Amino acid sequence: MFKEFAKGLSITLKHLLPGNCTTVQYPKQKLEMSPRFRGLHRLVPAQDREKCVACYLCPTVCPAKCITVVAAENEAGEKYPEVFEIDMLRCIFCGYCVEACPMEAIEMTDAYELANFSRDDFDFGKQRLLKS
Amino acid sequence: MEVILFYLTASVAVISAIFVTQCRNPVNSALNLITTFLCLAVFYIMLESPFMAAIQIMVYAGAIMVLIVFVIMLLNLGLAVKERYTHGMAGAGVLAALVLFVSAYFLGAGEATGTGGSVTSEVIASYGHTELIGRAMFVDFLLPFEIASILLLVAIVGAVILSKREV
Amino acid sequence: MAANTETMTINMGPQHPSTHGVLQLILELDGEIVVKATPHIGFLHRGIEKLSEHRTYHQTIPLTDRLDYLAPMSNNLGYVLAVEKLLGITDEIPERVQRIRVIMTELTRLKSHLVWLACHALDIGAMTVFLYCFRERECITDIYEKVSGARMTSNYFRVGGLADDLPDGLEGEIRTFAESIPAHVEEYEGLLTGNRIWQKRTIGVGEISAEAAIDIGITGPALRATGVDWDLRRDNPYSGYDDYEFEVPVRKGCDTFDRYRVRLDEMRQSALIIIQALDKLKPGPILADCPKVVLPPKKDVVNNIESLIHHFKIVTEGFKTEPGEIYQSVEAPKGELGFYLIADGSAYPFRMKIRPPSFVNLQGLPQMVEGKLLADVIAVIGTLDIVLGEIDR
Amino acid sequence: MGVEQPKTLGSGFVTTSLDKLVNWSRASSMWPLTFGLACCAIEMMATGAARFDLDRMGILFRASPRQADVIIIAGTVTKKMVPVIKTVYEQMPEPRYVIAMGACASSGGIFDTYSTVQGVDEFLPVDVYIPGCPPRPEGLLYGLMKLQDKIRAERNTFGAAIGVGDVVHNKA
Amino acid sequence: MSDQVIVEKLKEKFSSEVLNIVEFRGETTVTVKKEQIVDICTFMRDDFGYNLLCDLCGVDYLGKAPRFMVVYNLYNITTKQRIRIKAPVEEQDANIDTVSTVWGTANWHERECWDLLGIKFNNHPDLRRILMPADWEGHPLRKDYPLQGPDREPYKGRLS
Amino acid sequence: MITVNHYLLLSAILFAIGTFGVLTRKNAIVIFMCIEVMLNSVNLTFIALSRHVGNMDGQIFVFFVMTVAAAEAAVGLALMIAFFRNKESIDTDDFNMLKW
Amino acid sequence: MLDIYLPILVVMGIALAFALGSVVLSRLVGVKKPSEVKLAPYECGMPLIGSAQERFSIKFYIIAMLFILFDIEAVFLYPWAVMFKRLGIFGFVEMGVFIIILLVGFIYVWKKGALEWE
Amino acid sequence: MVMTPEVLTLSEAPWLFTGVMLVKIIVAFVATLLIVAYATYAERKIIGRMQTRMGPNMTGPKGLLQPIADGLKLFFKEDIIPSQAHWFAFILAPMMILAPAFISISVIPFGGDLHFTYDGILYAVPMQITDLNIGVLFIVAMAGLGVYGIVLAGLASNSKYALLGGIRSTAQMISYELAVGLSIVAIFMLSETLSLRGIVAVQQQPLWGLESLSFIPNWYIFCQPLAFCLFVIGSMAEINRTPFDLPEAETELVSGFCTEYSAMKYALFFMAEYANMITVSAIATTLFLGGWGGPFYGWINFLIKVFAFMFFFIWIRATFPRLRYDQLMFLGWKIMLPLALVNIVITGIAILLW
Repeated sequence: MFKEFAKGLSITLKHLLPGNCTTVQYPKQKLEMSPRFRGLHRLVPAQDREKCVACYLCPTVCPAKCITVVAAENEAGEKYPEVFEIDMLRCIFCGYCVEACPMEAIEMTDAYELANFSRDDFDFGKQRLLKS
Repeated sequence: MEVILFYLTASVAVISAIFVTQCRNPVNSALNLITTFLCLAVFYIMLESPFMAAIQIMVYAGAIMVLIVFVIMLLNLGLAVKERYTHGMAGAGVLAALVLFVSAYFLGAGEATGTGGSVTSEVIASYGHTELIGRAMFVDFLLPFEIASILLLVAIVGAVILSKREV
Repeated sequence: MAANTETMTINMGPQHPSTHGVLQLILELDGEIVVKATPHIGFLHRGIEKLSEHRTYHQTIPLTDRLDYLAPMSNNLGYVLAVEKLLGITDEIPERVQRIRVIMTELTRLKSHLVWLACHALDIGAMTVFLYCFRERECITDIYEKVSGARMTSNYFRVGGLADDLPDGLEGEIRTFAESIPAHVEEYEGLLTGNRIWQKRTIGVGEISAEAAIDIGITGPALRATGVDWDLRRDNPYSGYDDYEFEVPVRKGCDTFDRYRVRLDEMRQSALIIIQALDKLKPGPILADCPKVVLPPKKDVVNNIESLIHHFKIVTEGFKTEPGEIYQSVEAPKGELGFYLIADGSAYPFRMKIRPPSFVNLQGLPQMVEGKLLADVIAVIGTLDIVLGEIDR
Repeated sequence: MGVEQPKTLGSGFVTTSLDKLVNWSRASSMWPLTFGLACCAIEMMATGAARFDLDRMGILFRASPRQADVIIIAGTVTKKMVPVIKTVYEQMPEPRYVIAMGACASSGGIFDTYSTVQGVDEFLPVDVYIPGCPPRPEGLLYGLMKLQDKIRAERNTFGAAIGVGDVVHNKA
Repeated sequence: MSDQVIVEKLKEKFSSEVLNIVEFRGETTVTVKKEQIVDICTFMRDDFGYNLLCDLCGVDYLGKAPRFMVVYNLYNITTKQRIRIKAPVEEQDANIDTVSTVWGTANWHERECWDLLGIKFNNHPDLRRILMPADWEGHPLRKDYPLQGPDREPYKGRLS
Repeated sequence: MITVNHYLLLSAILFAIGTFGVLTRKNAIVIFMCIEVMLNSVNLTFIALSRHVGNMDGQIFVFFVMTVAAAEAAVGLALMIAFFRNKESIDTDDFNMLKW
Repeated sequence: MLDIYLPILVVMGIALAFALGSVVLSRLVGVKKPSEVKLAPYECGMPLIGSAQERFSIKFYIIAMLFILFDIEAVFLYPWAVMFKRLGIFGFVEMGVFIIILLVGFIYVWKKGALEWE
Repeated sequence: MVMTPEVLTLSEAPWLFTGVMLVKIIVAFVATLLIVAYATYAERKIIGRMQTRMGPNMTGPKGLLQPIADGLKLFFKEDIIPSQAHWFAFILAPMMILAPAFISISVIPFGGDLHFTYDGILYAVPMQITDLNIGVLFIVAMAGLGVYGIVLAGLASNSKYALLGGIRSTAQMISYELAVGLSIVAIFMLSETLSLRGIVAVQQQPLWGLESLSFIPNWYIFCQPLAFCLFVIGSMAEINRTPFDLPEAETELVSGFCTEYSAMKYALFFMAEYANMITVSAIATTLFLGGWGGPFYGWINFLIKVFAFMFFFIWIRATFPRLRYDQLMFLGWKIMLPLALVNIVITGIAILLW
């Protein structure tokens, strides 16, 4: 009985020794995200505008139905999203939109510091998504 | 100094004792009773009997009162127990008090921590109160001491039988 | 009358540190002894079954992640296998896919068991084990993240394959991790198994006989701890499990301690399976050759108009199945996880009934705790390894 | 209309320093309630575990709402759960803060169903929303730091404590 | 014993009860009348060793008659075999006998079925709502129950 | 100067209070506590007088009084619980089993 | 006498003053926004089932009772222990008898199952 | 010339006596408070390290201001007194639990005599607030009073968790009080005094009175190992530390008897736990480890020993699971109590035969 107690105690004591600490001190140190990490969305810009052609595949495939796209046509007759908005609060970061996009116009960055104070702060419109 | 302490403690003791008898809520009564016990412990210290003071706290405040509070919790008497009072026998109480007062009065004043007898303040200081108690208990009062154990045994048996479920 | 005056009804949960979420237990106590325990569930009922009827087969995969959120990939696997069975493409799944699925589900089993051990130990008061377990769990979440992009809700398996291949170099990492598992399990055992207090707290606690367990429908490690040698991976193999050699740990103590040891043994076995699967892992396609079901490769979509149309069709309409009904179950970390799917020929499941192991296992709780002490309730909840996400769905 | 100036202790040096002291203590010792609802609870536990270690920020989980400062709604809030959350929140002493962790708590997330509440802000005053499903532990840490910012930006906290006026919430 | 043999024997014993036998993807489904469901289940358990009731659930085929179907997924731990039994239940006064006497596990499954689909289980020891609050109105898993509940519109994006 | 009379008077007062309580209260537990007050007042007398005459006998007596009080508490309260279980009351008026 | 006990009195005073002071001051400076729910007893967020003033098992009482009786024994032991070397074998036998008699009670209680919880 | 130091008395030098007394009390009190505050910090740090994490390090340098922030925050929190609570007992309870812990400190000797000259007279002042010749009994009595804090907390809160926690805790504390009280009897048989200072003095003699063994101090841990084990286990239970922390067992009873306590009153419970830990460590040091004796200067030895004890308690907490209630009672009544009695008998026989 005492042997087992001693064994337990020695395990904890062993971890007390320096060098066993696994903490990542978050604001100072940050973990490296995997390239596949599904963080905040980003609309991929092309030369002068977004790559997106407003094909509606992403809002269709989105299981949370959090993407709103309103298509329009520009002078050159190209379709583009007049409105492209993601409700970040509702988004479940499943990555289906990226998978579905035939143009590779939407991708997911490794940004995860998204917390904010009010619902209005999660107004991720086209401009914000292009910048992120 | 001692006088102030005496009167202060005495008044606290008396007031809390009155509360013990008068509180509607047994919890309050119990709390007041603990205060009374603590005051008495102070008196014992003033009477150069620190060992008695210690066991007063240990036994009365630390054990008996815990049991009482337990019973209060156990029987769920914590809050607002409706209770009738009788005052019919209050007269007897007053009478008893009077008798005691009178007898106390006729006893005649004298040094509380006396110089007479074999156990003087100096003896206590040099020999130690605990040791004195020990000697008296285990030499002079041997039989009562052993009988006390039988009393406790009986109490254990009695209490277990009484509180067992079958009763 | 005098009999019931000495019981006290207390309410454990939904906000209680050891009900593993939002389980509510109403306990009738006589002193410290539990006279009656009534579980109340449903505080996390999110309507996944109903919601899945309004989502395509493809869109339902993320929902399954959130069933047993400790073991998302096991749920994915169960669901994906169910849909594949419904589609009749079970035999067309490439070997590499099957191997990766096995690796990931076994990692998931480890992940789930680690959280179980962490919480179970914490409930009984050994808080250090909690942190050690989470330390190892972080390794698995890292692997998850590298594979699927998320730490928990992986959403990695697809009907007919996988979302993506394993990234380069991950095989080595998984192997290193799997090889380190026995040493870690030793460490937990060092803190718990031999410890007299732990033994006192678990041996003979929450006993349930094999007959009663089967009657209640308890499955998984909890059933195996009663001496019933039954593991779906071996007995009704799926996803190529018959390819691996592993033992099914069985113990006969029927109590919390044996459930604990069965799970620890399972962790060791899982590590073995992972290593075997890694050994057998060969390059190959990661999607079945079923153009009606799986999305075409991304580079074809951009270059090939046929693929693009195909892509559009699958994404917008989803794939359709034959009408019919199937029941597919997998050995999830907690027991038999079953998906009963009824298809009506559309792209949406007509009815998806999930058979969550915890839901059934939880039914055994009153039997296990009545007549025992209050503290045993905690131990038993811990040992049942319930997850409210799948109980309430 | 005429907005009435809130009653405060003023903004002298002493009151400001006292405010700062109180805010500092509140921000440095936020004790959340042990209250997990669903998936996010596991990430919350992971945040408390060794790698991210909430204890570094002075955060201890408390089981009783009486001793908690922050309630982290980690997971899906169902209609059956609403009264419970309301009660538990009500039983926390002032000042108390609410963090909606994850998509479900913030907005209902993917569960747009009959039994789910579409965001805990329908009945609780949420201070910080953390999107994600579930958010990474760092995301939660970031959210907690946001809350610290918010607490630090409060004014008249000392005044409110001694009964003069209410806490003024400045934008962090 | 193969599934065919079992089904034949079942047919033999309860010839008037068995309505339909379907095999799909290697799984056998037997549809029986609901009246003798307890006897059939006991028979399945005792004579064929289907000692584990994996799952019990209700299905709502809205628009068909009978509207509901109660499904029993059985498993034999010894022979590792599965079989499925279904029993139709009409919409009017939807009820069926409980099998919680046959398998204890049916208790909660049946409660859930009652809760979500409104199928009553006669002689059930404790038929209360299990997942939904006790005062909930309606049975959410019925096809005519809106996904978002009767009092709310579905979420259609931020802008709407 | 505190004399032995002070102590004796005090203990008389406490005793009287205790007696009063015993006689007027109906709640058995309170009565029990009042009895404890009385016992303690007697203890005080014992110790004061023992010191007054310079002899340990009184103190030993107190020791035994405490022992008896403990035994009494154990048995008395057990009785009370036993009674309470039958009658759901600890009112002394309900202690009528011995009435003749 | 005062030499020795005065400091204790002072410590007692300081300790109580500290405890009381911090509680009272904290009560004064704390925000006060009571509500009916807030002041209701905590019950994991659920409405109360029964009263919190329910009774509990008699076993706790038996423990307390045994404590008293053994506490008395301990009280007898202290002066005896201090005097032990001076009392010699006589004292040992004396206390031996005492303890044995009490042990009989203890064994009785043990055998009666008053110390069992199940 | 060596002067024999005078003993400072109240009657001869009242002001000096009072001054010295106040200084001693204040030093001891402040030191205790500081240790209490930083014991919480140390516990979080040490347990953190044992669990491969950091522990507080963001509040102030290295997190050193953490206890102060916690205290201040609790101070400014809303204080809830449940409406159905017995308000007087509810407020009294945290005080009743904290005060005895602090009061017990007053009889513990921290070091040897301190000599100083005042007005041409050399005085010797013991480094102890006061030395009672019933010191140990005083501490036992105070421990007995400490039980009320918990009883009242459980009784007054009007919450089932608190009631159950309070009851459990009380039963636990009194059971172990007994075991502890009996385990130390053997010490008195050897020391023949109840004064803590006297006990330390006895322990400064060489081991078993043998001059040849004078390099080993005559600490009672060597001749009373069983009593020491019983004392340490018993006192761990008495102060509700893991593995005996059932009354506060979060995973069972939410927070046990302090479930309903918020703000400063809760802080007092929190402090009391650590104050009790200090008291118990100090008593164990005095009774079994030779008090202030050792290689360094008096009170430094004392503090080292106390901290070693506290580290041990923390270490245990990081390692062991919690006992169940019946097992706890079993251990207390059926193992520790008989063992303590056996120990007394063995000690008696040994003394008689020596």
